[in-house]
Amino acid sequence: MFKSLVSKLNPVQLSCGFHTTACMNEVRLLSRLRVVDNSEIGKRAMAEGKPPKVICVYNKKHVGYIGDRVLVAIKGQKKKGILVGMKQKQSVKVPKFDSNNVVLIDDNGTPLGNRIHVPIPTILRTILKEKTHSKGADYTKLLAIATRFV
Amino acid sequence: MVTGSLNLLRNSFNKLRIDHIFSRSFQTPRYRPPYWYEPKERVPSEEFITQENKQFIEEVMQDKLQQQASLHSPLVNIDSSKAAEWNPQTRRVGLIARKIGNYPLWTKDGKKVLTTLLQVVDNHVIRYIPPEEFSPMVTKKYVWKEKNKLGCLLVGSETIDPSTVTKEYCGLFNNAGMLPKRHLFRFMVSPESYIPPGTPLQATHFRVGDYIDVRAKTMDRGFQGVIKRWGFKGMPASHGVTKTHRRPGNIGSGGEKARVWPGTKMPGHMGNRWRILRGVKILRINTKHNVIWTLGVAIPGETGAMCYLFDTILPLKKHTTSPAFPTQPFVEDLPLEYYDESVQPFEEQSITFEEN
Amino acid sequence: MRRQILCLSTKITHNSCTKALPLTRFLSTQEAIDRRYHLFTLEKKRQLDKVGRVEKIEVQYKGVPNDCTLVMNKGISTPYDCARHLSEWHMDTSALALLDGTVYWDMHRPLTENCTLELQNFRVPEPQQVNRAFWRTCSFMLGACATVAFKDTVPVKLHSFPGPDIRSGSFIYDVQLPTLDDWKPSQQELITLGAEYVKLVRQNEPLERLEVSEELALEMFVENEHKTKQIPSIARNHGKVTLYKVGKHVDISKGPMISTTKQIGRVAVVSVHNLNGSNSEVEHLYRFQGVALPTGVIINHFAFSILTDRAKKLNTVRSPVPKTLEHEDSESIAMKA
Amino acid sequence: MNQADVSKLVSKLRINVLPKHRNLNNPKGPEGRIDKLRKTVTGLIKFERIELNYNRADEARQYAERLISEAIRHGDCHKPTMDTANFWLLEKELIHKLFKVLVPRYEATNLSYTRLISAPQQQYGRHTDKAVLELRGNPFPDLMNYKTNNKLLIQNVLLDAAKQDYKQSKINEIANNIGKKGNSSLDKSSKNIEVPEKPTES
Amino acid sequence: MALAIRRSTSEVFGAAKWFIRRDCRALSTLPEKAVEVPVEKKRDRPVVSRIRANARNPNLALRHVYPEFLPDPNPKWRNSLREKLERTDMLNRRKQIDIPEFYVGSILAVTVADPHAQGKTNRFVGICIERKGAGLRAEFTLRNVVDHQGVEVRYDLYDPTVHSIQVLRLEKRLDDKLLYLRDALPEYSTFPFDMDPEILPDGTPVPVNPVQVKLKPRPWLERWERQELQGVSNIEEHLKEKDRVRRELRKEPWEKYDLMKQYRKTIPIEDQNDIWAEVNHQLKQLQLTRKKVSRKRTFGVPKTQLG
Repeated sequence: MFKSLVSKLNPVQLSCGFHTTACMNEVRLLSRLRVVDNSEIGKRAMAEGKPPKVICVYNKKHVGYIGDRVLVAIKGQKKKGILVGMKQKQSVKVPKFDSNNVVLIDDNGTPLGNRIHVPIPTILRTILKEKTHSKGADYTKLLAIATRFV
Repeated sequence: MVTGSLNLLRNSFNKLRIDHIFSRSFQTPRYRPPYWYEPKERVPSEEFITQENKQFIEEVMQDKLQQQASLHSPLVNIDSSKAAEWNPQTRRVGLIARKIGNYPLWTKDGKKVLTTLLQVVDNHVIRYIPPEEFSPMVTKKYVWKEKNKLGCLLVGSETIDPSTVTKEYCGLFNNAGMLPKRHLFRFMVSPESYIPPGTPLQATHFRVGDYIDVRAKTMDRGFQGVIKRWGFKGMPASHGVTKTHRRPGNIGSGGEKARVWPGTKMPGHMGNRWRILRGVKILRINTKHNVIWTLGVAIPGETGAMCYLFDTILPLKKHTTSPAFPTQPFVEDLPLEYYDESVQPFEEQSITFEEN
Repeated sequence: MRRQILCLSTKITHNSCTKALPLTRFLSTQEAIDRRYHLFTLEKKRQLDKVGRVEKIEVQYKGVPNDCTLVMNKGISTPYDCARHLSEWHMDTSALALLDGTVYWDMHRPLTENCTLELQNFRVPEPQQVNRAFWRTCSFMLGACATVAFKDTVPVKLHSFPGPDIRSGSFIYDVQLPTLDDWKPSQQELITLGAEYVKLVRQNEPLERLEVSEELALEMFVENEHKTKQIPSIARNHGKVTLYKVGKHVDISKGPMISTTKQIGRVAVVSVHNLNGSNSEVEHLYRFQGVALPTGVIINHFAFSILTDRAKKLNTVRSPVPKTLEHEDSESIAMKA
Repeated sequence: MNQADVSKLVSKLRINVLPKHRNLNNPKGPEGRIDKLRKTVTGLIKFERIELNYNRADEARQYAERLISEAIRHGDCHKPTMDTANFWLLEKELIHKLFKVLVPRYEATNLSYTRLISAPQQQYGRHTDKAVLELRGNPFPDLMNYKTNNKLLIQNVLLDAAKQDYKQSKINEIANNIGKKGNSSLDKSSKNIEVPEKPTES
Repeated sequence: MALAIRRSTSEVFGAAKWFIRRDCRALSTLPEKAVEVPVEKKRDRPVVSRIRANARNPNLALRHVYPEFLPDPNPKWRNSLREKLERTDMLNRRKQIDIPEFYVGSILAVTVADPHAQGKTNRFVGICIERKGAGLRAEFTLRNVVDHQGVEVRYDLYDPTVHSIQVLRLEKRLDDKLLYLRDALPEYSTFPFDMDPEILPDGTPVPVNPVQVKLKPRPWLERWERQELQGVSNIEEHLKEKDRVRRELRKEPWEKYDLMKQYRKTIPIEDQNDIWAEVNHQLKQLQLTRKKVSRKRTFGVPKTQLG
């Protein structure tokens, strides 16, 4: 057993094998998120250890970025949410968080909860304002329930 | 006796009448180097010269260099009223520059932009060939006839040790009274933007905010497969795929098309080709070191590669007002740096944003 | 033939004011060269025939690849023949022979007695004598070049050349061009002269040496009044005059000279100066100047241009005042320098 | 762009260093490469002149140069340097030679410590580029036969004469210039004298 | 032997070489050179090795404080003029704001102009976990835990939107990079935003904080056990036998002796001396002016507090 392990881990084989770069931590299909507002469904899902799973990212690239709308499967339901903090590498002056954070919203852009208990990036303010159109959903309500910006 | 026979012959020739003249069609050679071209490389050989004599040769060379440096630009003497006016159709001379690296600048709204630094090293006009005399090599069957023919302006950059190149090559520079240069390039210019040989060209030939075209050789990447060369996707790593993970796959169909179509993307040599990047914006100019900062990092070639700068031909980015014409004469007290208005100079205070 | 006679007759009519000169003075340059060459070959043949029965001498060769002893013919074999026994490299590169460690001997001069032999090329540790022989040969060749280069209508009279002084920067030949008054060669003419020189060099002729009696020498140079004036003073010591021949050109020189013309490499005829200002006795005297390097020596064109620039200046080694002892004197002076 | 490593200080090598190392094909990977080079460096320090493949010679040369420069910089009382020397020199008596023979030999020199000369190639058949790697100041006869300092060669005689002539002409020119300047200043002064006269005329 | 090292001229040097070689004859496998050079009188002036003299330059200590002034060592990207222009730009920026001396492990407060924020400025406090990049690309990363959420922000050192960089606590840690704080317990990277700056008295060396953090149980972001970290205490607790075996297999003990690898990563002393000679004077000037200004401020501050 041990011998076979050693022979498998021979550095010669490894050196020409697979790459070992750090993972990208991207938000894409089926990645798990952390709900950071105090909506009932979100709180229960996190408490049960069944965090929501992304089933659609509403942009062309299918890779989520700060302020992107996602569809998540949470406790057997489909809910929409907005990404408010990312784990992947960010550009200069944009904060990078230790987890991928999401705030659940309904179709009109109104958050399901009434408080966000983690800091959210200031750049979100501009992004959400840009995404809000007069006739569509109003996402800026989310900013109103934020407690802290970094 | 002899003269008599000669006379006979002459008379008989006189009676001949010439009706038709045939001439054999003459084909110009396919490859003909430009006539200012001279072989440059010299085979170095052991010369058995003592150290003192080498120093002496070096000293003579330095003296010549000094002599060259003390040459005044002939452009100063030109009367500005006599010189032709610039109009959007005229073509000015360009510059030979060396790419010396990239570094970031910040714009006034706090954005970081990467720039490429181009150093204009020791550029001098070597020779002018007016349009009537200029007959370039014919490489294509059908030659585009230009309405207003252009003259050819030969520009050299970077003085080198004359003993490293051939005598013929050095002879090209004798007219301008220069030591030989490492790089020679021909710029097609309209006749009114003629510059007398011996004129130094500075980075201030262009202005900040102008757009330029940059011609350079791309990085040499050697023989590459289709994934790197053409961005093919390759084939899956698993699922029964054997020995064909990075291969191009099918390259054509059968029937009448059962051959490789011209232009099919295949593996081959990648890079080391001349490419032109058009419409590059100039953000900053240093007049002391003759350095130009251009927006973006897409200028072909690695650090230290040579590139040629022209006024852009993109219709929307062309000059609208007259640039320095025919070139910027040498002036003593220019400001050290020119910045585009979008760029934040490092000497200024930190950026603050106003509440709307 | 008819044309030559015509030419001669026109010359006679042209020079009719100087009646006193005999007819032989009016040989054309080419005819004079042919005549001299003919006399030289006759004399050489006569001297070779005089050797008679072949005697053997032992020549001890020193140098690369190894020392050896060669048995040669007395009075017939030359150092060049010894080199032919060794290798092609020896034939091509050796310019002078050093006999017994003291006597510098021409490569094409027959050996007369037992001796040791060292072959000298241009890279030997002490190349002074080889360099001097080279410089002397260059001057000699410049004379040959000057006689060939002009048209038939321009008579050329060689005057003399001083001993080799390398430090002066150029080799010289003084030539009288009686019909040209204040001639200044253009750049193109200088290049043509240089091309003629190179043509001569390319012929790869050996430089042959011959010692002749004073009378014969006078007979050979009968049409050249400068040489006829100089010959008695040269012959005063030994009664003999040393002549050198390359191709068809024969001239007086003390020697020694290098082996063949091929050993002259890069060469440039740089300038021609008019010496009339300094000398009143010889009219229309021109000083031809050039600079050259041996075949094996390659220096870059920039360094060579420094040398040519310097050689353009008038070389004032010795103004050609017809002193009697010129050859010996000037050489000794040059040696001291 | 990466930051330079500041934890260590190294002195500059006097040879050309390629931007990237050569892998020197080896089944044992980087460890095998270093092992190979250790043998070569040991051989170089021991025999002072060795002949081998060019690529390997060039790599080994860099390591040898670094080893000697470290030894010169730190001397033999520096523990890490001693460790390095111990690692690179497989025969332990050579460590003594490195610090006691080579360090004094190269301490005041301005040149590189080694020389790499490409060896003549095999005429027929497949060949790899060979090279001779040697320490400078070795006791063997010189490989390159430079005779550049013979002043008596004809080109040197000519150039030397030209040099003297050039210097003489320069001195003359300067002397002339001084004379001219004196004259011109005189002229100027005379002009200055003339200038005030004009208003009086007007 | 020691005497021989102290000679200067080349002839004496040759003699010394012979002298030494004679002594080491047993060690050397070389044929002895036959020439005997008479040993001249010793001179008092010692041989000053150029290499050693260069290494003694006091300016070299600046490389720890201002590592971004050294260019990238990759020779493909180096160009003396570009580096020079870059340095002048950096100095110009340093004249505008005070970029203090700080290290990985120091706690910083950075105020930037932020067009997205409410008051158009944004302040962040955190521990510096990484410093990288050369020249104007130099950047550093701050990490903090806010509301039980780990946050990291990357800043460009020479960004003109940066209004101030304040060092709250100047110290070093045991490692060059503190990326393992991402996997450590949150209390090790929690710092209050209203922290008071701790001022070190002048002339004291920068203290090294010997704290060893505790890692959370696996999974981790990286294989910390292979990196020979000093600042982690409980790494062995979380390892299985197979990890230890892999760690042993992946060890590269020869790396330490790969002299050329080190050389390719660093800027040689001779090059550094040129750079520091160029920059040093201006940096000193800047420091002096800053000191004057700060002294004025310290006199001014108590009044406002009293008021």
